[in-house]
Amino acid sequence: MRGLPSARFALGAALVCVPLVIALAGPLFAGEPGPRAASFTAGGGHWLGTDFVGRDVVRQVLLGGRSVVLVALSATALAYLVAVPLGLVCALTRRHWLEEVLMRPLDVLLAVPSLLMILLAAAAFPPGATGLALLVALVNIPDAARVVRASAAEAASRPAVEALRMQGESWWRTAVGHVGRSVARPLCADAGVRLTGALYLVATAAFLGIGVAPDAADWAVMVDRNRTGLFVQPWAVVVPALLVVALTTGCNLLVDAALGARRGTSRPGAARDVLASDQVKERRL
Amino acid sequence: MSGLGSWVARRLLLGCVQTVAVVLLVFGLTEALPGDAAVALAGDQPDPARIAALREAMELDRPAHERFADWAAGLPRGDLGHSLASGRPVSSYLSGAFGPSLLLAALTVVPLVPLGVGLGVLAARFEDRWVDRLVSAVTLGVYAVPEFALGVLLVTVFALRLDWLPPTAVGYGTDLLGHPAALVLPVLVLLARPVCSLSRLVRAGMIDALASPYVAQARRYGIPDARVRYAHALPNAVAPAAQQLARTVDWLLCGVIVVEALFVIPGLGTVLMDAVAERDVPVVQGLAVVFGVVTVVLNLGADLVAHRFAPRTEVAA
Amino acid sequence: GGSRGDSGGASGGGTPRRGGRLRAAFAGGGAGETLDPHRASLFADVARAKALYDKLADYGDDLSARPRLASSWEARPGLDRWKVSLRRAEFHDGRPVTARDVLYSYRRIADPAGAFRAKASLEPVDLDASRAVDARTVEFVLKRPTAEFPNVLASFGAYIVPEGARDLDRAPVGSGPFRLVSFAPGRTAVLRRNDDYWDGAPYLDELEFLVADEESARVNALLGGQVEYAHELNPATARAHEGRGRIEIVRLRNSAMQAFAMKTDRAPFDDPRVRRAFFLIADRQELVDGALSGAGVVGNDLFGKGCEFYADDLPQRTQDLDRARSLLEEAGASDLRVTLDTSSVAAGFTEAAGIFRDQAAGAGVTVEVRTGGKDSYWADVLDSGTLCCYRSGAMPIESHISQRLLTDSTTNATKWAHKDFDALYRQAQATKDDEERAALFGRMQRRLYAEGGFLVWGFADWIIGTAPSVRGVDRKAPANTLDWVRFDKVWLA
Amino acid sequence: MSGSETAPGAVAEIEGLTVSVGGRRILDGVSLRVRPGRVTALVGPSGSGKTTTGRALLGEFPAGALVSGTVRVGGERVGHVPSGPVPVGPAPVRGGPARGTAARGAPVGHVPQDPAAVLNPVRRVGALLHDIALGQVRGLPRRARRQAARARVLEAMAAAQLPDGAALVGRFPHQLSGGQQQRIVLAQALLLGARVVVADEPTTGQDALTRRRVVEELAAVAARGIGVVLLSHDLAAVRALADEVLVLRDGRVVERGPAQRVLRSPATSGTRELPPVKLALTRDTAFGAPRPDVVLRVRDLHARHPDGSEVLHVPDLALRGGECLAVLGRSGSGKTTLARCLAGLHRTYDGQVLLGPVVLPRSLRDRDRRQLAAVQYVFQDARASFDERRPLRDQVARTAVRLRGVPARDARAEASAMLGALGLSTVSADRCPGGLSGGELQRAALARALLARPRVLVCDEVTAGLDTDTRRDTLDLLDGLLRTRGDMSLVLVTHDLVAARFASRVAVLDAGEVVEQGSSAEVLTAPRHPLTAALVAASKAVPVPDAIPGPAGSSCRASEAGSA
Ligand SMILES: Nc1ncnc2c1ncn2[C@@H]1O[C@H](COP(=O)(O)OP(=O)(O)OP(=O)(O)O)[C@@H](O)[C@H]1O
Ligand SMILES: Nc1ncnc2c1ncn2[C@@H]1O[C@H](COP(=O)(O)OP(=O)(O)OP(=O)(O)O)[C@@H](O)[C@H]1O
Ligand SMILES: [Mg+2]
Ligand SMILES: [Mg+2]
Repeated sequence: MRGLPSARFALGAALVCVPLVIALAGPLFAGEPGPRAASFTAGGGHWLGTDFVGRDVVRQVLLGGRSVVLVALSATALAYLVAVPLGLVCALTRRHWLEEVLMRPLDVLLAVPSLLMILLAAAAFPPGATGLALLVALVNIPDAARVVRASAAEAASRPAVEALRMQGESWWRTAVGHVGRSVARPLCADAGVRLTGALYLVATAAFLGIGVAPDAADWAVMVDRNRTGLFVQPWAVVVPALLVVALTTGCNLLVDAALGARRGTSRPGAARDVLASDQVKERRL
Repeated sequence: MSGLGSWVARRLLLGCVQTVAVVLLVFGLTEALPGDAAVALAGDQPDPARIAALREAMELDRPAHERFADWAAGLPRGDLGHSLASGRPVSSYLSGAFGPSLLLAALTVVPLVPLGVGLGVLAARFEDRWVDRLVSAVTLGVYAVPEFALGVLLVTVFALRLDWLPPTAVGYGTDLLGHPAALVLPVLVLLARPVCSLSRLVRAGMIDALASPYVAQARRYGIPDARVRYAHALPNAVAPAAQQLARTVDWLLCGVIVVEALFVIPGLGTVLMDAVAERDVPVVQGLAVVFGVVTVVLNLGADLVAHRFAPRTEVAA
Repeated sequence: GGSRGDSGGASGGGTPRRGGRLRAAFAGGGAGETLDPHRASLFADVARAKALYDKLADYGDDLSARPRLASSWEARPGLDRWKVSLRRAEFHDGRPVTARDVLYSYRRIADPAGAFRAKASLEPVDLDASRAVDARTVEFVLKRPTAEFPNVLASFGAYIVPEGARDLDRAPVGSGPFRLVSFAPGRTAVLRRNDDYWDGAPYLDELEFLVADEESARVNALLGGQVEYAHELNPATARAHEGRGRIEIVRLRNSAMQAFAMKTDRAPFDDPRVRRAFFLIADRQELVDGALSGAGVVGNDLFGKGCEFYADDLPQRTQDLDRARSLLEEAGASDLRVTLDTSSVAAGFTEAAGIFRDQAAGAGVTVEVRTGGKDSYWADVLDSGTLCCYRSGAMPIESHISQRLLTDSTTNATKWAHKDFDALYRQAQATKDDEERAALFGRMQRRLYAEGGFLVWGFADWIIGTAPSVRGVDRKAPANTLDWVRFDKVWLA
Repeated sequence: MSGSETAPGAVAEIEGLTVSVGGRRILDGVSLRVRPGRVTALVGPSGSGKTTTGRALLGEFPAGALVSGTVRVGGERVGHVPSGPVPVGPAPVRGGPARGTAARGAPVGHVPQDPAAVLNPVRRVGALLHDIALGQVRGLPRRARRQAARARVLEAMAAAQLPDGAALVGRFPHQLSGGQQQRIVLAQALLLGARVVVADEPTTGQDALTRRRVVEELAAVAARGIGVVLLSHDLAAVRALADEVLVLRDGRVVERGPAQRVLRSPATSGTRELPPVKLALTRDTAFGAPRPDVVLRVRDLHARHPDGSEVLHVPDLALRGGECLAVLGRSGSGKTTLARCLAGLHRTYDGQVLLGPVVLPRSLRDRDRRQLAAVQYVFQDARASFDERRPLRDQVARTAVRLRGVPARDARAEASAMLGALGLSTVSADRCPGGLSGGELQRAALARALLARPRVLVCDEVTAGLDTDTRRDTLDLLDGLLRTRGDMSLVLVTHDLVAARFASRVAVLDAGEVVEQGSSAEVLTAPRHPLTAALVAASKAVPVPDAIPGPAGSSCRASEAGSA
């Protein structure tokens, strides 16, 4: 790796690794479900106690990563898959009507409380992980599209974009390859926090009966459902919450590190960094 | 500026259309939900005869479009209709809940902007050094903590252990201003996540701006550091942050359900929850009008800001 | 009189002391809350109604009717005419409570336009034929013999309001222990002691009902000294604070039946062997420990543990998967798949569904849990689906049967329709002798135990938290009975 | 400020500065001394390291550069130097809280080659000026400060040849012409009152009249005791201003000494080609070979800006096949606007632009590939027109891929060839734009447009940042293309009257109006409009304050005159 801001990178990697490994490998080690104990008890062979329905928290934690990683990540990715082109179209178009046609309906969606949306989905969707990912994505699209548009508007009107157009460059390359890349940093920052939001939306939805089961082994659902026992058996909330925190924090730190590294290497001539020679060497390792 | 003026006018006009769309959509959604006010009121005694009687009493047996038309006809007179559940005017629901929501939103936004911007600027200024790492890690960590957990934590520590602040605002009703101490914890909980997202957006924008030649020029020319950061670099990070801020205010005004429930603050979120649970369509519609207007106005504001901070867009070919 | 229920289980001892203001936090119904006692449906509504109004009778701890505004009742031999005498009592505006008020109240409830909840309970009464014999005597004419008529007088929501009262939501005038001072729907109601209360003036000067929907908010408010009484706490919360001295935990036993309701009129549950197999699948202790967090007792597939006429001589059912499996095989349903409807409408529902799903897997039954919206859950599961989570508050066994288990019952969630069973019920209602009646109820319950549609796996505690200074809170009365949320007997030490 | 380390009398000093990036030495042992009140000029071919040297005085170096040597400003070390202590100066030492503090002691004024880059796109141009001025009026009572600051700003703008400053301070950078942007940045430097001003090509992009005034102003700056470092290809300006001249070639100082000596008698091979402008010698005919057919026609064009102001009115203008049309005019007169209208980059206009018989869509987004390829535009601000994250050659090659359907591989080869013909090595072309000099980028921008094989090539100041040799080569190349590719015509937006002389026709713009149009010979030798006359006069008579006697000065003028 070329001179990534190593400390941040290492921290991010470490933070991501723990939850990711548990999420991916956990189910292999979970084993068969043991008999249920009373809910929210500690001890009795349960390292981390039992959860709200008397299951072993360790086992639930081992099982609960996959859906988090899959649903939340895919929902966030999906939201951006739609929001980025949409936001970029609006930032790049000179046709006001097109922008209005695309953005105003999204504003309408924004004004509808997400609770109502989720309730409706609960009634209309057959519960399923895909449906849930779609729903979480849908709730996030209007918001994400606005952020994309706002950050891209300036970049989209620079002479470099005019030059690309003059070259007959395809819309996709201009928008995503150039404008998108120039605003990658705010977008990544936004996506990072949105991932966290998506996680907990999944949990809320689960409670209302959409997507994963309300007693599913899922970290976000665990955090939500075990909260009543917070004072009796905190581990059932604290451990999955810490894993979620580690996952999202780690993701964000990694993205930050990657962006920092990109800036260091990809704009070599920006001629604004004063570097001691030894620093230079370190950077070029 | 005539271009801008007509743009705003057009957006406001569109805003009216949008609000109508929001109301229609919300009406449709609420109607589409299984059950109606009669079923909801019947609760665990779903005696079919009684439900039928309730339906008749609430005029729910009339077609949806007729009820909607009736409700809409009252709008020009400022009449938002009457609640199905209690028969009280919807406007009394809204006016009662809007105060607390507005107060909370205002109290949250006032420190939110300086805090979010300040932290973002601070992190960007010390990019990749321990300050930044600390700010980044803390903001991300806090953001990943669900609201209820943060609320419970704060209440446990500051209200129940240390006894510095009241744990809830129960019993204070709408007179929250009379009990400022009760607002501290809810505002802190409300602040936590928006501060994080705002500061991350500001940080991201600032890092690019601080590395730009125009900031280097301002520095070189001896402009005080703070002024360089806030007056010259920050504006470049404003556009996405303004969007985020608008969304936050929207969220604050249109339903901070968890915090309202946790601290017993009778705001719009609670009213919405109850009204949806009761399928109290007129109340939900009244709320939709409020939410529609709030969203339209906030989005317009955010777009104006974004427009101002991307002045070059006006000349795009 | 039935006002002595508090003597036994008052929380803390000492002589009652007058004065003070008690703040009680309840989960509420938002801005749609009402003061109209006939519209009351939430616990908060009922608690307020109870403080402002009286019924003619109310339920004792064993769910038998105790006289309240009625000082006594007496049936004609045919059990279809009942004479009820009223005690001397006054409304808050000084008018005496009369037979005319009683008839006005009941007619108001029965008015179809009002669609009041208690209308169904008053169904046996022929209100047109009933009359006021004198100022303090009412003669009720019934449509058929009803031995348990006092239960009707005690039924949920059958409050007595002054004749002609219309604007009950804004200006409530009752005969209850407290008078209204102010009311803000969804937030607060302030009440003051009614010094002229017939059952002895309350000890408290003032009573304030506060609304806090979130359980943790009620607990926090209680812990933080913002309220003195918090209604409806979680078992986990109770465990966290029980015996710590900061707050008192009051567990009201047998308050809520927890069950799975099988629709007996459709496959696969139209086969009694399948129902019996399901009875044997349930590990009730695991359900109580898991879904109720241990705050409750196991059930025996019968409603009304602790109630009058409850058949507690029947053996406690336990899990027997082998037997269940063979029963299913017999019924030709070895690879059975059923959908279990649940919802977050009541505490423990989704949990119980998950636990039962796992238990059923042990018997080779695949249970698919379907989580539905909570606002229309009860109406949804009344007619559709085959298996659902069910719960019921305390009520006399007779009411349970009449509301849920007769061919013409309005909320027959198990679709239990058997002419002979209906006949047994009618026979019981026509039997004046208590013992004979008990025997008849026993027969009905044995039938239900053997092949009924309710898999009653537990009875949940109702948990209340109070400040240590609060005394006089009854510890035995199940929710919905007379001594539950009875603030006129509570005092502050 | 000890000053002890600085050589006596020097306000800034570079000693043995070597900068290498990626193994290539872009500066090699450069030493330089800036004395108060003196003008030190750096000249040399494009890419020779002038800008790099200038930036070193600001403490800035290319990212990833290995640097050795010393840079001192006002006695303080600047930057990194191996043994050096704290990096000081305005250099953005990452995250350093102390950054900029030392800069306040010894700020260095900087007028960069690409002024747009240092103008904040989201702030009005007056903002920074005002902030600088505020720092200088701290002594005044609070109320008077604004007033005083404003007065200073306007004064500085006037000094930087922006007399209508009041109207311009409220504009955003993109609302200014290239020359106006440059003068705004110059005004910043003037306002700053720095002890050292690094002026990187301050006269490019300015018309002859303005250029003369700018030169006068820089002379006045020096007269105030400020050390000026002038990096320029504009030998006339150098001659007029410089006290000492350093000639750079491939990062090495090949010649240094008093201006008169260096410019007159080249001592080394480095300056061999320097003084004489050889254009005159190589060319005796006009550019291209005009044919009678009209390729491009502008009809009744009224161009507005979004704020509603009309900035351009062209009743009729025709471009014939194979011809070169030069567009002249003062800075801010609307030349770029005209060029952008042709290119489809400025669409708020009434009237028509016809390509042959076809009306071109206003916006280039509505033009099809053939139309796009047919009219190509070379941006005035070349640096801003490139994506800073992609290697230059890739960007250039895309034109051929997109507009001519050439396979990617061939396109890259073609791009290399074209860049090579313009004097850009493959090595530099494989860098990102940040790694190239201003002149190099300008040529790359030209190459990018040429790869489209356009029928009309609109060049906006393509030669402005080039040294004489490169400029000549570039013009030669264009001329060659005009001749060999019979279907190409050229619109040359320029302040360079020498170049304009080789155009077949000339159009002169003044305040958005075409005031004169005709064959170049006519217009430039016998101008009818007073503005044209003034421009011609000004370009001929570059002011020579303390006249540099001898053949050096005359040779330049003679050659220019001779070409007419
Ligand atoms: N977006 C804009 N809004 C308002 N005025 C503008 C805008 N862009 C340019 N102008 C003004 O239009 C005039 C013409 O600008 P243009 O860029 O065409 O000048 P130019 O002749 O190319 O000058 P230069 O030689 O300095 O590049 C200038 O006075 C400029 O200030
Ligand atoms: N970051 C970098 N990496 C590699 N080479 C670079 C970098 N920055 C500049 N160069 C090279 O260094 C040389 C000197 O560049 P500089 O900008 O100093 O030239 P210049 O004399 O100002 O040229 P011009 O007259 O064209 O502006 C150029 O050939 C350029 O390609
Ligand atoms: Mg240069
Ligand atoms: Mg121009």
